[in-house]
Amino acid sequence: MARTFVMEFERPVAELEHKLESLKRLDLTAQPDLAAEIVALELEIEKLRETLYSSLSAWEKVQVSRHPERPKTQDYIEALFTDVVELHGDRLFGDDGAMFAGLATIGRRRVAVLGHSKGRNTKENIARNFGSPHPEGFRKARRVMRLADRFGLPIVSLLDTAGAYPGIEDEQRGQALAIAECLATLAGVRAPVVVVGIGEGGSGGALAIGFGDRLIMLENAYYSVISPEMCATILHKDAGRASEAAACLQATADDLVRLGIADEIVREPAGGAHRDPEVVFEGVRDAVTRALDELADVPADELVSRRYERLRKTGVYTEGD
Amino acid sequence: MARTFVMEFERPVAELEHKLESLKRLDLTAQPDLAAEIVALELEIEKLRETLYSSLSAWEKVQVSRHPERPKTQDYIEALFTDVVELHGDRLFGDDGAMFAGLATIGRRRVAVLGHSKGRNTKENIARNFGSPHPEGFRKARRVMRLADRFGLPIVSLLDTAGAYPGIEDEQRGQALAIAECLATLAGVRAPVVVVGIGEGGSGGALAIGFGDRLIMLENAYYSVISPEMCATILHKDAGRASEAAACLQATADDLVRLGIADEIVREPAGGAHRDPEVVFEGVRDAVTRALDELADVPADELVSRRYERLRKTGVYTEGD
Amino acid sequence: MPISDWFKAREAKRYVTPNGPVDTSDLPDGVWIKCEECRRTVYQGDMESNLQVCPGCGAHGDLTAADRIAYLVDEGSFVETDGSLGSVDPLSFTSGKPYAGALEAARENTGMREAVLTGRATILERPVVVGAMDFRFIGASMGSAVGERITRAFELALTERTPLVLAVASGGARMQEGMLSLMQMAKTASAAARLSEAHVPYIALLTNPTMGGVTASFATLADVIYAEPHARIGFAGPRLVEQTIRTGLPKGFQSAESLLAHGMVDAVVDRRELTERVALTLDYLGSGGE
Amino acid sequence: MPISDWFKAREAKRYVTPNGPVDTSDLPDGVWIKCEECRRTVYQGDMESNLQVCPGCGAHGDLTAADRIAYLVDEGSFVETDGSLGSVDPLSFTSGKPYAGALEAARENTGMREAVLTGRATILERPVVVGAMDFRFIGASMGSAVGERITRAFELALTERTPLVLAVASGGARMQEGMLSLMQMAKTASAAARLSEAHVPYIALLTNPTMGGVTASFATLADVIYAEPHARIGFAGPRLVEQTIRTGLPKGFQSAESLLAHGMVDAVVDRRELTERVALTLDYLGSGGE
Ligand SMILES: [Zn+2]
Ligand SMILES: [Zn+2]
Repeated sequence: MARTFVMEFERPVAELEHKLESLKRLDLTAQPDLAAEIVALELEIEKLRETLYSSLSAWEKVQVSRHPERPKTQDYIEALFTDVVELHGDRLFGDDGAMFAGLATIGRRRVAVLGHSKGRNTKENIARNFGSPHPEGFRKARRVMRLADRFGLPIVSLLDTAGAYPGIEDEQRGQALAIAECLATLAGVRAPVVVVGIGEGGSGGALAIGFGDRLIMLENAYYSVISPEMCATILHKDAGRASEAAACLQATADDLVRLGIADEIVREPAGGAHRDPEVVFEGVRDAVTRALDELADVPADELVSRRYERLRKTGVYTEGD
Repeated sequence: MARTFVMEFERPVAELEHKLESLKRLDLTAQPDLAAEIVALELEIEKLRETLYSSLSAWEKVQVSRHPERPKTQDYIEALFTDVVELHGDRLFGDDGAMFAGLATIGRRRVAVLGHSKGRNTKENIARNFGSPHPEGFRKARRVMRLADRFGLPIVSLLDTAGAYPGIEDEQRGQALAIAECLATLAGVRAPVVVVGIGEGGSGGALAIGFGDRLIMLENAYYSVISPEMCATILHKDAGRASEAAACLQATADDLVRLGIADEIVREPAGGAHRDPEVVFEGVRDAVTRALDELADVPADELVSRRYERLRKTGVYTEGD
Repeated sequence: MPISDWFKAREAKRYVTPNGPVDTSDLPDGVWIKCEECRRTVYQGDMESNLQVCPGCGAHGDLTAADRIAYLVDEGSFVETDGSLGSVDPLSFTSGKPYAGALEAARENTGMREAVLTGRATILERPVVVGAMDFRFIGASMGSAVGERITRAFELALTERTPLVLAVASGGARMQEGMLSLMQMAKTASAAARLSEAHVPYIALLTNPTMGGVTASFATLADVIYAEPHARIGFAGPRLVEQTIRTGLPKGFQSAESLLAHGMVDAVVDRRELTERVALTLDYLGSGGE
Repeated sequence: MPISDWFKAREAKRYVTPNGPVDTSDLPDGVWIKCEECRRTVYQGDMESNLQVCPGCGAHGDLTAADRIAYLVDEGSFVETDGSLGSVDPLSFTSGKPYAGALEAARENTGMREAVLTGRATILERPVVVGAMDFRFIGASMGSAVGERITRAFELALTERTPLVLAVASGGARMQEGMLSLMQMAKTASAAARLSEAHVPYIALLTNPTMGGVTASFATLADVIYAEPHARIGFAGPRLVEQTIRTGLPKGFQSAESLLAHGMVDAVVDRRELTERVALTLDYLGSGGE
């Protein structure tokens, strides 16, 4: 499969793959050593990729999390869920393609699903505003949160956004208030809330549907208070120092588990989720259904209390002299 | 005081008043009979006005209810309430000048006040969209209803609108849904709701803030499912037959009391509320404070139940064979 | 008239594949009708077996309340409630066509007692309280009797904690009942608020047309709102809007599709997929996550 | 440092009439300042006695948290809570200016331990839990300590059923604490939701600037939201918006007045009228109608 998008750090692999393809086009019968060479090269590629991916830097993981071929919310919904009923609209102003909301079944559980929706191609991306919600998206999500609350439906939330869209009209229509209302609503949902970081987790726009009773992170997903580029711009007036900022922000899956914010990591194949989506879908399905099973018998009051206590413990500070 | 707006049915009075003003400009000393003539004419005018106003037709009352000098919501707020804190905005899209919402004190009671706000002049009317709310107005009202509900504040609601604004964008932003949400919210407010029809009560746009535990109507206010003009247009394709339609619609204060929809009528002076607003303010103040006093000790649950039962009894139908 | 009689005239064939070839050679005249949308001539039997959806263009034809319920619920499962509840003429309204006469004519023409049918039924074996409005009956306008029947449907759903499914169609308020009609908006909305507070599911289907006081009360207070393709849905009538703003209306104004784009309905659902969609939605709202 | 020390340097004269004539003939240099808005030269004492509002043009100057509280509450009534709670450097954040050093510098420059002061006080004799943020302290950004102090203020208000009044100012999240900072949004919003559910009044005052994660969490979840004139209030920073949309920003974008017009705040309130307005609002929200 020819990939069109090569990440900087994967260029050595891409070069070997290019060489491999050239070799495969040659006449095997004419060059008897060729078969052995191909096998060796394939092994080398695999080894190189595994080496690379066994020690990705934070910034490299950010790049993987944004890879255009990385599975999107729609892919997870198609792969993991059945009997999907998409619900549209905020009943106030519009329907935001950047935010998926609906009812769906995973395993034997009926749930509400929320998810930032990036497009899988340019046309979809335009319709979905590249996964950056307008206030309508958050208000649709909030509406479905309340529906889930009323009918005791667990929420499965998939995070994949660069952030809430920073447009003029978004500000005017209350982007901040829309996010705040989501947070306050999510806090009180009387049903389990399981969050999965599948790609980018950009700041408040991710958080609006991004906390709950469990946080599951894909190995190369990130979830950060600010994008590394913007952080670098603020600190150094140089977006090019994003790599340094990414490391400092400690926003990878491993970092979040260490900080006590994420609960569990779903491993990705070497090369990232897009190289073998089925494996990742299986991992997410397993983690989500396990989380839902664990939370299923917790009484609603206790669920809401525990969710609050979980947040209450988040933060590091000093007290006393 | 020179009035610029003369209603058709008041023309005989206006003519006499014109004559009276001419007489008053003459030299009294030169014509000794003049003083007596002036007194007689003043009496005649007063008698004619009282005769007219003692038997206004429904359509004439509709005209009085729409008189441009008729006291507006803002006038009532200034006259009846102290310590007014106006609250702006729906926290979603805009702030609608056609809908007043705020906190205020009437007598010894702190309440929330809602009211359709027509302008008192052209400039105000443009800012207030002639008292016809956009969805934002209803959503602001709903927000303040919920505030009143949360903090146990009675609601005093002043009706004076030709109706919800029928614009393209109003439809697109969910005019119908905004009204429906008001109705559902008002139904559940756990505090007394006292409604006063002060002028026009136009259909769903009035009803959105227009039902509760008491309905007080000014004598010449009306409150109708449809405007007489539109009713005539539908029935006869002739808005000119509004007078006939107005009679058929039975939407005057007297009609509504007879139909069991309104509880009480505040009398207006001959000539309408605008000829002596202080008298009308006093009547409204009395009726509203009396209603608030009566409702003050009703437990919230019972208040909400009674409000529902009140609506349950509204309607006339047949059942059985 | 018992509701079962309304069903007998037609066979409820659901989910028939449209566009099947039709042998028309030996059929009598008059069983062919012209689709108002695509102008194609369609065999009436095809329209019926296709739930009055044009096999050529997918246009959704008007349905009677009885047909609507028949298409929606399990065959033979519908049991009407409050069937004897009907309108009177409380204001002796005589401007234009006298209301009393209009009521009588509507009853004769439709065989119905009022503009809405309500009752109990099952949808793919799920118990529901169900209602459907019939535009032929004085434009399915909401007078006291319509408001009362709908309110009772909400109350029945509340008392029995059974989900409510309402297929809405209405021109708005029934002005011949004056303020008694307007107050039905408050009454039905209050009943809807109670059901909502009790967490009993309510699904609304907005069909062509859903206008005025009905749209601005119970019809849009549902947990999930579906709309039929191309149905006109709004508050103010299009002519009034046009007169007010003194310009033309945008294409698709007040269409179900426009409402979807503006965030007002959850989905536009083809009539032929409606029963399954409603059943599935009920499963979610009634599941408590299980 | 006890909070009382912060107050001693200034005299809290409230509701002084602005624009009084000033005899400046024998004053030393340096007590004159230039208003950044109207460029007028104003006697510093006039600014102070006018709550840092320019007597010439009404521009509202920045306030420290201590001054903000002093202007808002009854003199001597403020008792700080959680005053020993401060930030650490959990991520050992060293990109750019090291966070540990920035914290130390902020503490030295402001004499504060963190960017928000919280405590108990009375406002015209009404008991409140009160808080104010100080932009001088790392842009009043919300790290763990700010989030914790604010959350505790919500919890104190809830436990004692005492109304909460928060004067907000913030540049947004404190990125040097990474995700620990972002989660403070969820934490404070959850605390606000609990207070709201308990029907304890919460009034927010949005001052210049209120941006980012604070605007998108507890700051806008108040029952009543007031804003100071010309305060910048928003989510995304104006430069980011400009870069994104690649065009100029409209006049007054993200100003308090613009937010009022767009329905996001209840009123824009002059600082000199704020105490009375807050007290009056508290009377309504705490009255139960009496
Ligand atoms: Zn057709
Ligand atoms: Zn100045």
